[in-house]
Amino acid sequence: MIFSLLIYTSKSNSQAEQTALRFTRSLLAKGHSIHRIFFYGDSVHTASNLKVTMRDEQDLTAQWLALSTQHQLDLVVCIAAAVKRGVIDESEAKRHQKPGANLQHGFSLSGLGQLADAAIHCDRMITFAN
Amino acid sequence: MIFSLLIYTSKSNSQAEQTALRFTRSLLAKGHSIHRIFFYGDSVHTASNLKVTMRDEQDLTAQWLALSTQHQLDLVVCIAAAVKRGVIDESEAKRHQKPGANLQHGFSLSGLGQLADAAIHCDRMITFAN
Amino acid sequence: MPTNNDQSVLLIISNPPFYSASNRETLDIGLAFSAFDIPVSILFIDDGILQIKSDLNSEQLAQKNLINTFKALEMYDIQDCYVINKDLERFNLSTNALAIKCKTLDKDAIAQFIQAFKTVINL
Amino acid sequence: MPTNNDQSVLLIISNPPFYSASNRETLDIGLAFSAFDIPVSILFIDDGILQIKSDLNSEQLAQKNLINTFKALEMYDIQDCYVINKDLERFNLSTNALAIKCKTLDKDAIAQFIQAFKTVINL
Amino acid sequence: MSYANNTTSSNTLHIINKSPTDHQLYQRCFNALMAGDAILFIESAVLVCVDREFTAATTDNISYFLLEADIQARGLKQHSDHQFHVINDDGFVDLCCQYKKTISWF
Amino acid sequence: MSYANNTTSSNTLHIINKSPTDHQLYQRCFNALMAGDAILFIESAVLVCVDREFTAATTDNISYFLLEADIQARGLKQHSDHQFHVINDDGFVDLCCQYKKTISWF
Repeated sequence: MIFSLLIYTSKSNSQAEQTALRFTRSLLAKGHSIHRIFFYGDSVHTASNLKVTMRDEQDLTAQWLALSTQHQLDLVVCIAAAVKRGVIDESEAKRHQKPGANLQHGFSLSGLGQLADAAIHCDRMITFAN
Repeated sequence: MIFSLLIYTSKSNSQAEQTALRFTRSLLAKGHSIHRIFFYGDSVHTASNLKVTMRDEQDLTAQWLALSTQHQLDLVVCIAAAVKRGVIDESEAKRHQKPGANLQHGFSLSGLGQLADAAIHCDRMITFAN
Repeated sequence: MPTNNDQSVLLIISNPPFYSASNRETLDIGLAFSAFDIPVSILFIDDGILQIKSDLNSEQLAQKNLINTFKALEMYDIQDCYVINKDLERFNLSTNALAIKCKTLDKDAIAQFIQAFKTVINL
Repeated sequence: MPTNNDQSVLLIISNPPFYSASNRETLDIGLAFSAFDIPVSILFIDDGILQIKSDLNSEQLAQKNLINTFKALEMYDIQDCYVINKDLERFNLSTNALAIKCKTLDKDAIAQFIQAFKTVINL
Repeated sequence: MSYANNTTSSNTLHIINKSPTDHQLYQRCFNALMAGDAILFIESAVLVCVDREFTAATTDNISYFLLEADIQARGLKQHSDHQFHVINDDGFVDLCCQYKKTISWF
Repeated sequence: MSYANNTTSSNTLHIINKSPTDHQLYQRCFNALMAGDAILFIESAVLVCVDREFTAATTDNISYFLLEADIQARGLKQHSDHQFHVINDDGFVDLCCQYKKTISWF
C-alpha cells in the first residue's frame, strides 16, 4: 500500500515523531511505500540544522535523513508553518532579509498543495501528532 | 514589588506569551520591577532571529525587545533548552560546529542557575505556560 | 456529506479560539485541499464550536481573529460545515450566533457521519 | 516540608513518563535550585506518579529513561518527594514499586501541604 | 471588594488558562485550594462563565476572577455573572501582589 | 484473530496517544465509533490497561489494541488483560492496511 504521513507535534521530546519513525521503518520493511512525509505546525523544527543532540538523546532529524537516503523519502516541510517559526532555506532567508538559513539539507520547503497531493496519491494518510 | 517571570510555552501562537507581555507592561506601568524573564522549554524559540512575522500577526520577539530596551529587562534563555532546540549564539555555534547562529540580539543564553537566582531575588515568581 | 467519497476529507476542529495555531492551520489545509478540488467538510466539535462565534473580537489580544478567513470558506466551495447540537446547548448558542452557515448533527450521528470520508484530519 | 519557608520551592510533576520534555526540565530545575541551596520538594500527582515507577524501560523507545536522574535526587539533597495515596490506588502501586523514596499524602492534605512553600512551579 | 484592598493575604492566587473541558487540570487545581484562596481564569479558562457543564470548586470562601481582555475576545462580556469578578491587566498585577504566591495550572 | 486476516474492513482504526486522564478526548473518540471499529492505544494511551478509572466505550464490537513498545517502556507488560490485544510496530502497519482509514485522536 501507499502511505502518506502528516506529522504535527507541538511538544519537543514528545513520542509522536519517534513512533512515526518506527512506523515508517516497519512499513518500508514490509514492502509498502511512502508517497510523502509532510511536517506541519511545530514539527517544522525537526528540519532545523542548528539543533544539538545531547549525548543521552536521539537525533530524530538524523534518523529521518538516514531513512530518507536509504528509501528516497520525500520529506516536505510546510513553508508557511516553517517560515513563521524560523526554519528557512537560503531562498527564504534572502527574500525576508534574514541573517542566515537553517533548513537541514534533505528536507524541502513547500506549500500545503504538497499535502493535498499526498492525500490524493496515497491509500492511507496517517497523522502523528500530540 | 519585584517580579520574576518563567515562560514555558509549548504551542506556537498560544496566548501565554501575549498574556505575559501584557502583564509585564502593566506591572512596569504600575511601578513594580522585574528581576528577570526566563525563557525555558519550547519558549526558547521566542529568541530566534529567523522567524518571519506574517502581515496579520504580531511579532512577539520584537515586543519583548522593545520592552527590554525601554526598561532594561534581563531576557534570559535557558542554554540547555535552547541548544537542543536549535536556538544558539555564535559561541555555541562554534562549540558545536553548527553552520550559523540564530539568537536574537537582546536575549542571552545562560544556565538554570539564573532561574534559581531569579527565584531568590524576587517577591513573586509568575509562570506563564501552556 | 460527500457524494463521491473517493477523495473526500473531513477536518475536525476541537480547540477553542485563540488556543494555538492548530485551528488556523486546519483551516489552511481546507483552503489548500479545495484548490486541488478535494471535497472538504469541517466538523466543529466540543470547544471548537466557539471558533466560529460571530462575536469573537481579538482587538485586545495580539492575535488574529480568524473569523474572516472562516467566512472565506464559502468562496472556496467548502460549504459543508457541521456543529453538534449538544455543543450548541452546552454554550447556550443557536446557529444564528455562528459566523458561518452550519448544519447540525446529533451526537449519536457523529460516527455514521464520519464513516463516509476517505480521510479524516484531526489536529 | 520546608521548615524555613523563606526560599522553599515545590515542583509539581503531573505528566506521565515519555510524554514531553517537561518532566525532565522540571527535574533539571530541582537540581539547579539545590545547587543554590534552595530547599526543593517534588510532588508527583496524577499521571506524574508513573514517572518514578522502578520498572520503566525505554530501550525500545528512542528516549532517555529519566529514572537514574531521578535517583540522583538524593545526592542533591532533594529528599522530599511526595506521592498521593489516591494515585497509588488508581494505578495499583505501592511505594515499593517506586524508584525513589516518597512520602505519601492524602488528597485532602494537598492544599495544606502546598501552602508552606514560597514558590510553586508547575510545568 | 476584597481584592481591591492592599493588605497581603497569606493565601494563594491560582491562575488557570485551559478550557474547563480539561476536567483533570481543574480537579488538580481544586484539590490545592485553601479557604481564602482565589482563582484567576485567563485565556481559554474564561469559558467557565458560559460552560453549562462547569461546576465550581466545593471549597468554601474562594474568589473567582476573569481576565477582561479574554472574555471580550471571546464575546462573553455580557455573560459573566456575579459569581465572577472581572479584572483587567492592572487588576491581574494587583492580585499577584495581594496574594502571597501564585500557582499556574497550565 | 480478526486483525490477522488480510481482508480490508470498511471500518475505521482509531489511534489515540494521550493518557486516559484526558476524558474529553476519549469521549470524542468514543462518540466516533461504529460497531466493528478498532482503537489502537499508543504512547501514553497504553495506560488504559492499568488505570482503574478507565471505562471502555459502550459501543458494541470494538477491538482494542495496545502497542507493545509502549507498554514495555512503562513496565506494563504483565498488566494487559484479555480485553486488549498487544501488537508490535508491524502489527500497527497491518492494522492500518486492514481498516479502511485511520483517525488520530491527539
